[in-house]
Amino acid sequence: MSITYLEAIREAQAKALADDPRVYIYGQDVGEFGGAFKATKNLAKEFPGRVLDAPISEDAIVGSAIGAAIEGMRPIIEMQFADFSSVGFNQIVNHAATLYWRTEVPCPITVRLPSGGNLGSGPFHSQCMEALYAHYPGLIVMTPATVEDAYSMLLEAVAIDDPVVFCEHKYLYYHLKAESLPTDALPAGKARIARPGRDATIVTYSAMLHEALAAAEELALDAYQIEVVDLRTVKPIDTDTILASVARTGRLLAVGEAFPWGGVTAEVIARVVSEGFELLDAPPQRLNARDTPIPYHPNLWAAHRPTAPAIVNALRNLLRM
Amino acid sequence: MSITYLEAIREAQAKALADDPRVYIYGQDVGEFGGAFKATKNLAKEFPGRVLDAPISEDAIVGSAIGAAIEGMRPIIEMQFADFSSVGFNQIVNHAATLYWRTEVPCPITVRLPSGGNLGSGPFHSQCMEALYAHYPGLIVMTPATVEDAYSMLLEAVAIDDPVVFCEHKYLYYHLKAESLPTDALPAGKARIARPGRDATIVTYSAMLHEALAAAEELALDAYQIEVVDLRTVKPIDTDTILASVARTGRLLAVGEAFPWGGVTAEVIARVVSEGFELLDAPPQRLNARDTPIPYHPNLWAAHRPTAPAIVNALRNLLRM
Amino acid sequence: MAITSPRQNAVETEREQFLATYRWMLLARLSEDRLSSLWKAGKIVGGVYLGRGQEAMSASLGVNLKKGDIFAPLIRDQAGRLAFGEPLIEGMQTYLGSRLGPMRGRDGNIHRGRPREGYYAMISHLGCMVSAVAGALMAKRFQGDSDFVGATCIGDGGMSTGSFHEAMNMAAVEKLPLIVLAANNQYAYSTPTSRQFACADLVDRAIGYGFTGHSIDGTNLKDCLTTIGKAVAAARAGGGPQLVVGTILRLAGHAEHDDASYVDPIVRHKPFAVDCLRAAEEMILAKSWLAESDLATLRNEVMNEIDDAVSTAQKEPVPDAGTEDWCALSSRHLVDGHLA
Amino acid sequence: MAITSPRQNAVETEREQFLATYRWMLLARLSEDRLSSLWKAGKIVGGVYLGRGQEAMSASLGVNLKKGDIFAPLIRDQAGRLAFGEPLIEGMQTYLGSRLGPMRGRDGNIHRGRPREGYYAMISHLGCMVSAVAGALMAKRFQGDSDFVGATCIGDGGMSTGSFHEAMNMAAVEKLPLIVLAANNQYAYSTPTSRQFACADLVDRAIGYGFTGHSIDGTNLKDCLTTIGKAVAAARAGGGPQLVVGTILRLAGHAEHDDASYVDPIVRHKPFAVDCLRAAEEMILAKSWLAESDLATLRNEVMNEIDDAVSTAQKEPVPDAGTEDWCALSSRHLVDGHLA
Ligand SMILES: Cc1ncc(C[n+]2csc(CCOP(=O)(O)OP(=O)(O)O)c2C)c(N)n1
Ligand SMILES: Cc1ncc(C[n+]2csc(CCOP(=O)(O)OP(=O)(O)O)c2C)c(N)n1
Ligand SMILES: [Mg+2]
Ligand SMILES: [Mg+2]
Repeated sequence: MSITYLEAIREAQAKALADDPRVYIYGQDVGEFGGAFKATKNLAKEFPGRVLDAPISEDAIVGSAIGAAIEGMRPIIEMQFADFSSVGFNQIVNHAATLYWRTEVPCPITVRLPSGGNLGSGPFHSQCMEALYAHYPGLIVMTPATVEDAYSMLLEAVAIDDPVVFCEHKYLYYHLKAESLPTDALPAGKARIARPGRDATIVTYSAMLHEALAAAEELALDAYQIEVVDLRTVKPIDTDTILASVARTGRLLAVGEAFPWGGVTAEVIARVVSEGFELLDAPPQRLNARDTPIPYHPNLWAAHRPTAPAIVNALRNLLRM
Repeated sequence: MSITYLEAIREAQAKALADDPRVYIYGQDVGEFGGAFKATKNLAKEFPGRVLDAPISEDAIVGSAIGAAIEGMRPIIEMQFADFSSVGFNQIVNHAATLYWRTEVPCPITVRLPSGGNLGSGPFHSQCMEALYAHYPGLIVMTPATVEDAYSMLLEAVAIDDPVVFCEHKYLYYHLKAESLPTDALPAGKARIARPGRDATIVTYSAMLHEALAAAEELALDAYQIEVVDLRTVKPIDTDTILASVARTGRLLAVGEAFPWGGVTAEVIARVVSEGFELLDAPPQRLNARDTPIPYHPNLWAAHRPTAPAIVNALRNLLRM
Repeated sequence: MAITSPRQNAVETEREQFLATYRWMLLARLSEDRLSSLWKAGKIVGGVYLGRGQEAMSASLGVNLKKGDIFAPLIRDQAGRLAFGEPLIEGMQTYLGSRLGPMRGRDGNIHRGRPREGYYAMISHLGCMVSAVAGALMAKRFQGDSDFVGATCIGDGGMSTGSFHEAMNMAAVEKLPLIVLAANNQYAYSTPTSRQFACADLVDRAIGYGFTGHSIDGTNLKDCLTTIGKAVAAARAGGGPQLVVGTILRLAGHAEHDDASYVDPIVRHKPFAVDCLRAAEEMILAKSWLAESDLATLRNEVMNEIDDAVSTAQKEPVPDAGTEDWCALSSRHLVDGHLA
Repeated sequence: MAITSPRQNAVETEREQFLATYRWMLLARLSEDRLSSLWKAGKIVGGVYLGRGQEAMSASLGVNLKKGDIFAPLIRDQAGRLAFGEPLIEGMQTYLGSRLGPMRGRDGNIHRGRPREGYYAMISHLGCMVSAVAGALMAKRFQGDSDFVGATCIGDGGMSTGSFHEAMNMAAVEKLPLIVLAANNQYAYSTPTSRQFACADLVDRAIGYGFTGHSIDGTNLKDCLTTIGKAVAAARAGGGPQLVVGTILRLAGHAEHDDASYVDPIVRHKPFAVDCLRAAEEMILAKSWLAESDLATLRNEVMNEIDDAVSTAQKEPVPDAGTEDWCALSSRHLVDGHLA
């Protein structure tokens, strides 16, 4: 048996619904249809009345989840595409994220964002929005890069008493497969050494992990040992694991698929240099998408986001420094 | 004659309306009432039919400005508080910011965001949102810190063919005065050395500039010469001016009023270390607001955002490193 | 022995409900007058937002709700908050920044509540509380509760927000027992209704959402009690969502810094500009439900309550940055230690 | 000599308009059929969204607009786009990612337009184009233009967005010459109207916004032409904003990957499920405005146009990352060089 990243998300939701009567799923087309990506396939049938189609009203969808959470439910919200969460943005960052601070009442909602680029998706169906949500206090932002994490972290997201923005990557939905679902997992907030090395550290997350691993493979042919750190959650960031890796390698490249101004890569570098400056043997570098909207045409898209070849180049420069 | 930061904003809008028939102002209560902060005082009378009250519809307000800009106008949008731009967010980052890239038609709109903390303003009337807008491609983000810049940069914002998010600081509205309006100014995109020094560089912007200058004053008593760089625009960031300053001082402290994850301070540090690593004699540090919503009570607010004393401490630590 | 007829009972209960609601209105009015003086005396930081003129509507909603219901009041609902059960002291504590109040100095003024008790704390962004109440009602339905409603308030300006629209439509699709009380008080801050909407009457939006629409004279407590009572009963009985639109004039500035000089003098003399509190008192006297002297006694009683609440709140400790728990997450183990 | 009476002229113009509009419908239908085949053949990356079944509504709007008007079409407006003046090739170029098309490969499929020519390029977020058109109309008013209207389209699902609501309300407050054409095609992707709204008829929202409301049978070209014509004329004549709601069935999947198996079989047999193109052809024959053979000729003519457009577009260069101008700002001096 083999299971995809997408199936893992579906299975995690099935388990959450089965284990916890407080869980329900709400979002556009998530019901009988099973969602635009089929992440809720058959769940409406298996869990009657608990997987509901929503109107095209992202603000109200999130707002309703907040009220339901206050009353003791554990809503899972599916945004049809992460990009459309921009119109549910206010309820997430100003209502859900502030509730506990203001009232001492926690807000256990999970907002699933089908994120990231895919062939021919264009400017409005490709965005990585983790930096926006991580900037606001009161949210946890998860960015699973593996089938195992997609499963275990989504279950954990539902169990966490605070609002979780769950950035699942559409490119990994079908491309990524595992043999089976995990039985145990690292807790949220802990990063993972995806590949050990000693010459340089790549800190990355989500789909970029696989580009980074491919780049590390290629450099292995030249006998370079590149360590790859998978952040798993970008808020909080497991800074200690990053620092420990940089202590081993002395070199840092932060890679992200989001837009280049600000974001995870800048935050990672700022932390490493302010807390681990002396660990560095070379200037830390970062690689992000270009500073333009995400293009539709595959020729342009391939050059807009970081890919293994681009990471290889960045690494070679970094190793030369 | 003396003029406040707020009056400078009003004067700039009066001049823009007088000089350019394409300019109009649209926002809640900006008409006869002159705006919640009186930034458009008397403008409706002086420019009949060109300063219009809007319904409480931030999304439509921005959307309408985009259409008007396409047809050749130069709208100035006033958000009543920056915080409420969260519900106009999508039209700004996905519509205005992508228009030129998608269609080759520029989108010359100016969105004024009365930003930042003030006594007793609380979680929803105090936010600094520059990092959100700077993250998205296609926007220019201005953060004037002086009366002169409030005036000249707002005029420039209206003249620029691209969408400008103009973050004006409410705390400076009345606290900041100048003798007169400037006749010339640095262009957008250029940072300014607000105070020369040689022992350390503070990079900051908006209201934090004045906390930084006060901190520098205090350290001057101990014969430390702190250089203070006022970014003026946070997108684009004038990285060359920052690097030149760090080359002089060897030490960097980035200070911002926004939430601590990501944002301007992380971006500044990431740039300096990746491009000017060897210029640094000590780990670059940053100082931001705390990672909680902005508190209402003055006792808490004073401890939530960076202030001169906090900057002094950070500087002393930095100078010791 | 005297036998009271059902008719007499009806009159009796009408009197009692009217007087009880009037008392909430009076408490709201006088406590907000006090807040205004405290603000003018520099004892309150930030804005002070009064519900003056809207007490009849707001209180009528509050008295029609009961334990187990959800209530998300808005800017001008001091009366409804009290009638729903908020202790007077909590408003004072929040305005004065007491560390012992429900918001502990973290938020102020009207941004207060106790969500655990069905009493929601508004965020400033208008329209955003409607969907939260809708979601709460979905939760209660999931949980198999019965005999509950949810209620929230909105203004003529707040009805222009997208957030409001989405939530109204969603509540109707879900056929939720939601009551939305809209106060058309002629202005949104300084903006007159002519710049806010173009329909003849905001109640005309009910049909487009699939709500039952009701119109009330917000100056008339009897009308408010009757119509809002009907709307709440209908929602409770499974009649689906209800929109009640009251016409009224905001008898204060937007906040206390605002002299509202922009209010059209003609508007000030319209029937909807009548003070609902005075009108209620006139009705009480006309029906001789109480005598002038009773009203005076009541007023004193209420004044004393307010004095006590204010002096208690003023004696309470304010927050201290050093001992403050600077944590936006309830999951302590997930706090990002490197941002402290 | 024969004298044609006004009556005859009216009939004549009716015939001409009907046939001209039918031709746009046919061109839209057949060009989208071709897009569907290209997609199935793997020649198109990303989604293909068809307006099948909505050509009568969409084309009727397009033919009623003229130069100087603003048009912001949406997902299912291939017919309206063509009727408004979009060259057939531009749709093909955009779907095929030609560097010479209006979007130059930067965006695809229905996300296309030429704003300079009053033909706006939609963003995906539903509801967001309405306020842009409203603002364009405000601009034209500022500029002293006259005799202009703006039009945009929306679906039963898009009407649930806050963005749509805010823009409708704003347009009414500004009394703009705006026509909003709503296609209630029974589904939003897979979501039936029962999960999307709860009002009896979406046209009931017109009164709440202060729009004039019109209902049309979207399967009936004559009705579409007449009613949409009236609405556009009313807006042009200063009659304020107009909402036209057409009932119809989406005769395709949401996009070509979607087999729409969720569509209720009963719905497929409702009157509104009739194919407007076939209905138009039947009327043409019934009125003997054209003969079977003429229709066949027309179809060939249109097919040839499509063949030409497709083969031209397929021969055109695609974008090249190396030579691409990677710049989101028109102000080159303000580009942040350190992000490259
Ligand atoms: C989305 C949003 N935009 C702007 C504001 C600022 N604001 C606060 S109250 C107010 C006026 C509200 O008017 P209305 O809804 O009629 O309520 P009223 O004050 O008349 O009771 C405005 C514009 C806000 N709170 N939320
Ligand atoms: C704000 C927003 N949320 C979600 C989507 C994803 N989406 C694209 S089309 C669509 C369905 C639209 O339905 P409707 O408005 O009825 O138009 P139709 O497809 O039926 O023509 C959805 C949900 C979107 N484009 N925008
Ligand atoms: Mg009002
Ligand atoms: Mg539809």
